[in-house]
Amino acid sequence: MTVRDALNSALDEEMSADPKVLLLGEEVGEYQGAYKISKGLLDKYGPERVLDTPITEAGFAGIGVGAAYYGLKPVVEFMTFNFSMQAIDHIINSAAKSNYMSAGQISVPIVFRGPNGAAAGVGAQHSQCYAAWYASCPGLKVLTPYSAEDARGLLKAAIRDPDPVVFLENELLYGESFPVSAEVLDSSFCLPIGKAKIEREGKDVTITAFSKMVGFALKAAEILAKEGINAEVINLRSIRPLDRSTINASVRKTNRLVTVEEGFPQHGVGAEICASVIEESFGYLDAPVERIAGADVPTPYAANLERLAFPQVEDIVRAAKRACYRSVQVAATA
Amino acid sequence: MTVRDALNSALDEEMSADPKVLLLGEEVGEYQGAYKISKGLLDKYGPERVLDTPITEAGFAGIGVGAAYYGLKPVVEFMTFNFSMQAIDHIINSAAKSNYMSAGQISVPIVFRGPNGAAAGVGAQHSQCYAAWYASCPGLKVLTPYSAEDARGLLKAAIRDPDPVVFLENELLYGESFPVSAEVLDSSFCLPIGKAKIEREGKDVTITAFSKMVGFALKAAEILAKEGINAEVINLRSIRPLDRSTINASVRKTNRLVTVEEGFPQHGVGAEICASVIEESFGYLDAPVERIAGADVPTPYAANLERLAFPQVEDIVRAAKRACYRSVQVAATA
Amino acid sequence: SDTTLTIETSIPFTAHNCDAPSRAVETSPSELLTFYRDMAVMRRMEIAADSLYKSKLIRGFCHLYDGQEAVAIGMEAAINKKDCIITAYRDHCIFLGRGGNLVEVFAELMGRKDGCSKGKGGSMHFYKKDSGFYGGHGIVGAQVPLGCGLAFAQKYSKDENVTFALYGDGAANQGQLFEALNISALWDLPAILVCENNHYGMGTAEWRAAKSPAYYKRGDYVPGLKVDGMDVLAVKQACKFAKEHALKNGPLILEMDTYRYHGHSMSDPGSTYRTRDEISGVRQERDPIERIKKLLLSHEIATEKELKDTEKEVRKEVDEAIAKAKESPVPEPSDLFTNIYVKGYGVEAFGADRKEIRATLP
Amino acid sequence: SDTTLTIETSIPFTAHNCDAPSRAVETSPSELLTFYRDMAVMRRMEIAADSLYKSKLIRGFCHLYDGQEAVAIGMEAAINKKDCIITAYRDHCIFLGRGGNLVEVFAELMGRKDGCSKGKGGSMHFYKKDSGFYGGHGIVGAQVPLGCGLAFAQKYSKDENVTFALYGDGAANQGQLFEALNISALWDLPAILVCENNHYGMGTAEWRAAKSPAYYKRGDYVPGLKVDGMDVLAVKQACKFAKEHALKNGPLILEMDTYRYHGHSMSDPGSTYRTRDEISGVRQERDPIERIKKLLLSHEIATEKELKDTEKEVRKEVDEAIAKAKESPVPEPSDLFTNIYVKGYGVEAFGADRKEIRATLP
Ligand SMILES: Cc1ncc(C[n+]2csc(CCOP(=O)(O)OP(=O)(O)O)c2C)c(N)n1
Ligand SMILES: Cc1ncc(C[n+]2csc(CCOP(=O)(O)OP(=O)(O)O)c2C)c(N)n1
Ligand SMILES: [Mg+2]
Ligand SMILES: [Mg+2]
Repeated sequence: MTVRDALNSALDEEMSADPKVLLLGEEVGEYQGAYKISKGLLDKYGPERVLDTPITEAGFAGIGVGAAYYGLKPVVEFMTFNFSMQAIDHIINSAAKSNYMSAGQISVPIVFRGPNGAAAGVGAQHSQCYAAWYASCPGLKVLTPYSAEDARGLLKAAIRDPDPVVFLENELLYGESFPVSAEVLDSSFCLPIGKAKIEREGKDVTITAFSKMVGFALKAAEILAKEGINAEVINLRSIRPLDRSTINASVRKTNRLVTVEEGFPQHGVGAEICASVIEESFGYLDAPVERIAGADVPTPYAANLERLAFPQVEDIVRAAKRACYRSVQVAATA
Repeated sequence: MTVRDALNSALDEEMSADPKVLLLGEEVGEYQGAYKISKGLLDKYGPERVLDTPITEAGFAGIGVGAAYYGLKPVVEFMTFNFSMQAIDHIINSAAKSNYMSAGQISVPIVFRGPNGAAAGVGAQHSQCYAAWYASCPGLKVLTPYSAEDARGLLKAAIRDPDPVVFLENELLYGESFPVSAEVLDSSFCLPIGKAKIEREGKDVTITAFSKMVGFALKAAEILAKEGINAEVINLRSIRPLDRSTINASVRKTNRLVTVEEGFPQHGVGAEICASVIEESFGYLDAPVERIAGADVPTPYAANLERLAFPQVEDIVRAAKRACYRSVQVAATA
Repeated sequence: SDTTLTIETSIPFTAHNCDAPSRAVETSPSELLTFYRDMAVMRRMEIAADSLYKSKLIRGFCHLYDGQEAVAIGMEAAINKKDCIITAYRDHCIFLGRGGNLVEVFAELMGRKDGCSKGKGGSMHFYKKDSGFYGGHGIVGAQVPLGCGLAFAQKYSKDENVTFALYGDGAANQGQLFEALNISALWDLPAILVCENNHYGMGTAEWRAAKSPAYYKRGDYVPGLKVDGMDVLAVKQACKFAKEHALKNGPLILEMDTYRYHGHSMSDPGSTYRTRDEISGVRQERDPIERIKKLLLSHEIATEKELKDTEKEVRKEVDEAIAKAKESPVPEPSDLFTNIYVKGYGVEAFGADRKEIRATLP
Repeated sequence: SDTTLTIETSIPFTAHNCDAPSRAVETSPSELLTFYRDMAVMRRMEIAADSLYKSKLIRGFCHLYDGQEAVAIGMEAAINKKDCIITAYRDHCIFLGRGGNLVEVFAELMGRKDGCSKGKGGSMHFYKKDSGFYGGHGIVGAQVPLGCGLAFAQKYSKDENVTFALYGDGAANQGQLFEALNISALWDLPAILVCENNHYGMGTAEWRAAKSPAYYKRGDYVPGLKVDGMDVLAVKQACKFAKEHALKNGPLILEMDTYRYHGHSMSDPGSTYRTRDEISGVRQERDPIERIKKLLLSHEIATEKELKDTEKEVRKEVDEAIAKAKESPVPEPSDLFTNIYVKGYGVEAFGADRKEIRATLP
């Protein structure tokens, strides 16, 4: 099953199960979604529940939040999360904080979803990862699916959740296929929010990753395995709440940690994971935490530079070896 | 000299030195600034250089950035940085990334300034710290003055700098007075961007802080001194670039680190500092890094809860003692 | 006292892209008496808040509504509690109008447990969802898309109700209003945008912030009505008209010409950007309470003495509420961690010193 | 060939809050020949970009301008390079109009060193600051406040020039336009908002995204002019008028009625939301190049043969530029770290693996 089909089926099933669920955003209806995630939904649920909006993110995100105040369960699609900055005040101030400010009167059951982070060749304004920003904000939940199972289980969980959820997809994963079990295909399937998944068990080094980077981490683990390093790969799935206990338990076992993400490094998810492990498992670490992240630069267009701007499998391999004190090449200066 | 006067005089001097410098924002002119930072400037420089804007952050921030493209040096005041979220796309996508995307053609000499973070009793929507968000973004510089010296020297540096600078003030510091030297009062005075200041030397534990928390850290250091712990207090001054070398040098000396900030903890400045130290000085750390930060909750209004929501001097003292393995009380659950 | 009275509004409505409603407003002696009393309570409450602020029992931002009472009261007279209202930070009286009580107001302002937001929201964040009041928002303009979202939900749910989204003359320039209005018009949402034009956004006179301060026309293709917002009967008539219009035809703008007596918030003396004459002129000629008082006297519905007695009662009511609110305890420390989420999944949340204070989210 | 010709625009201008300029446009044989050639280059360039994209030499988003050439060309004919232009992502032809060359275009599209942004910007981020072209912006609507900021700076600097800020019919609903327009009107900025109405924002027809698709009127209190954007002479006339107006009276909206032949971007076939008949109808009846061709022939300024020759030359020019661009090297790895800042203070910046790749920022 492709991630695209996983998302589409999750939306379809939740809309069919709960008449309060609706979808709004640019091109989600007649065009079937800019990335075809909402294919067929307009036909099936009609224009009252699948709404094409003008290109006015602040306006339609605000309307989505207002509808959630009233008790509906809107799924708001951003064509990409880069454009969510036009609506970020509604995500943070109108959605995340209302339940608290109203002492529980105004809950906000809404999902903001869409592709996040780098795609291919789309340049600096269309490549940013917003995981760290949104996940810094209490009141929000932030989910980052990797596989088809994740996409289905987490999107269904997000829609059913009574709180505002930021759901960060990845365009480059939409077309990827993953094997799924019958359980995953069942319409009752749902994944727990706040729980990471150990995608691969290992004992020598822990690698945390989310979204597309889980695939890279798994590839790195395969390469490492050939060299006798047995890496444990954690698919974070949820950035807020962050599954500190799974991460710490793994590090207490492996004593080594590599964090991987595509976002900017400063104040990123890797930094937080590092701090969490230092706080809870300081004595267990046998090597410095290795942080692999997007380069600290705006995203360049040229393919060769773009490749340098984001983590590659070999970066993860190299960092894991360093963590295991295996010989690695000397640092170069660009 | 108060921080307010320091900011006011810095603006005044830079406007007088360079006719390309101008100030725009809500209430900066006739009202003399919501917090009176721009007092007297309209009278002195006239309505062409001190411009009152409507309450339309996206519009006037975008106009400021466009004016900077052309070569002017606008200082854009946000009444508070909470409202900068309405303009954040212009700060990130229009200002921070343009020089890179244009390979150096379009530089953006602009300053975005205003009070940031918690004030007193203003609730969840008016109390957020944006240091970690903005400082995650390559292309921006992010400064966080504490004292009158900082305020003067860093604002002058920010205005003279050819790149976009986010300048995060603190309302509760505006009225605070600091002694200043004659050098600081000289109109040529300027502080280097990217350099932290060691406010107090010490050998037992390093405490990093910025903005209002520097004062708290200094108070904590005094208390600690009485108990025989000699704390080194680092005033970060610049969050991007972050002065990794000063921080690491200090930790290599003290072997212990407490980070302090008022912002939300996850993906915060403390997490980044922790990661930086783990990366560069892992072997030097004798205790887990202690992170003191805003509580992981939207800011409550009630004074007793608000106090719990932000770091207090005793929190810093307690954390420093823990870092030094001095006995502290047992953890409580709220 | 339930005879029908028909009273003409002070001045005609000015309409944009629609036909103005009649100036003849139906009311009754009892309704007028209620208007008088309810506005007097609001006025008194805000004056009391001013004092509490000055004696430091209220902190932070505090925006008072005195002068604008006719908008809150007139609007409520035309609608019911299934209609929704959403407003900005100047929200105390809107809350009261929706059926909130004085103790909840003062307790919230003083950060106490019995506050309408249990002390967690503060002055700018009052809510009363059970009567259709959705806050209380601190970010200028944000409440307008939110209000259109409420209207969307009403239409989606096939409830025959409307939403009133209130905003100021300063907020009227915000881009998100235009975005929300366009969507509301495309989708025929029962959204009524109420511009409370008190002629200043903080210290900025309307004409300095808006090239076109004709706010009722700013919807361009959306109809609008300019209303004397100091005349409770005009407000009532306009809101009745607006509700009918919105249910049939979609969005509409009501510009309420009103005035705030206080400064913008407690930190603004309110006298540097306008003259004292201007303020006292409005008080003398357009005060909404005085207007009703005159009607009550001229129609011999009440005597001077009776109205004085009402005022005394109101004073007492407010004083008693303050006393009660003062007795309300401050929130429990553990409330720091409640209501972050509806569903917290048992996750740990941290205080400033995470090794000292942490909580499990329910 | 430099005699003055006066030619009537295809259709009259439609004006909002201003007097429309005359339909009689002055031009000359040489100007018409230049128009023809320049538009042919643009057309050919975009078709070539389409092919390069399909052969995977161009990546990511790529938005083509064919069909809309008259806007870029007519605008340039009315202004000079001290006037500023800013646009969205559909920017290749605007760059060319400002004096950029084909090699810079193709090299940028292929991510090469000789690209106008040295391969770092890509299709959506072309600039030519030395001729007043400020990009190339990827965020819908953002370029409009930026353009008003350029106009602000022109006025501030007492330069007697104006800024043209181009945006689409989809972008026209963005709130920030209304914010920027209000400020521009308050400050009398020489800003001309040019709505290139090609009738679709991605797959959404104008009327599905805008309650009022009369974009020239959407400035409300700001004057506007509706222009046949397929008629280069009408565009020239309108832009001349607009520049004069803006210098005297502040902002103005020009709605250019135009059409894009290609899909929204290379990933959109462009045929699901509109009929093939519609597209071919526009090509046959309104094509901007054909229109000029007819004028050249009917005024006997050029023969069919000469125009064919021009076309051949243009083809060759484009092909040669592509060949040259292909020879341009890709950027140096070290360029990853250049231009992040003008002044980097010698700070270290990190690659994906910070222990492997780091650079000192100059
Ligand atoms: C986006 C945003 N910018 C600025 C502010 C600060 N601010 C609070 S109220 C206000 C003035 C609003 O005036 P108006 O809309 O006329 O409402 P009034 O206060 O007169 O009721 C300002 C500038 C804010 N809260 N939100
Ligand atoms: C804020 C924002 N939202 C969404 C997008 C995605 N997007 C890019 S172009 C486009 C359509 C714009 O249409 P229009 O303004 O009519 O310009 P045209 O493409 O027709 O030239 C959309 C939705 C974006 N780039 N920015
Ligand atoms: Mg006002
Ligand atoms: Mg278009």
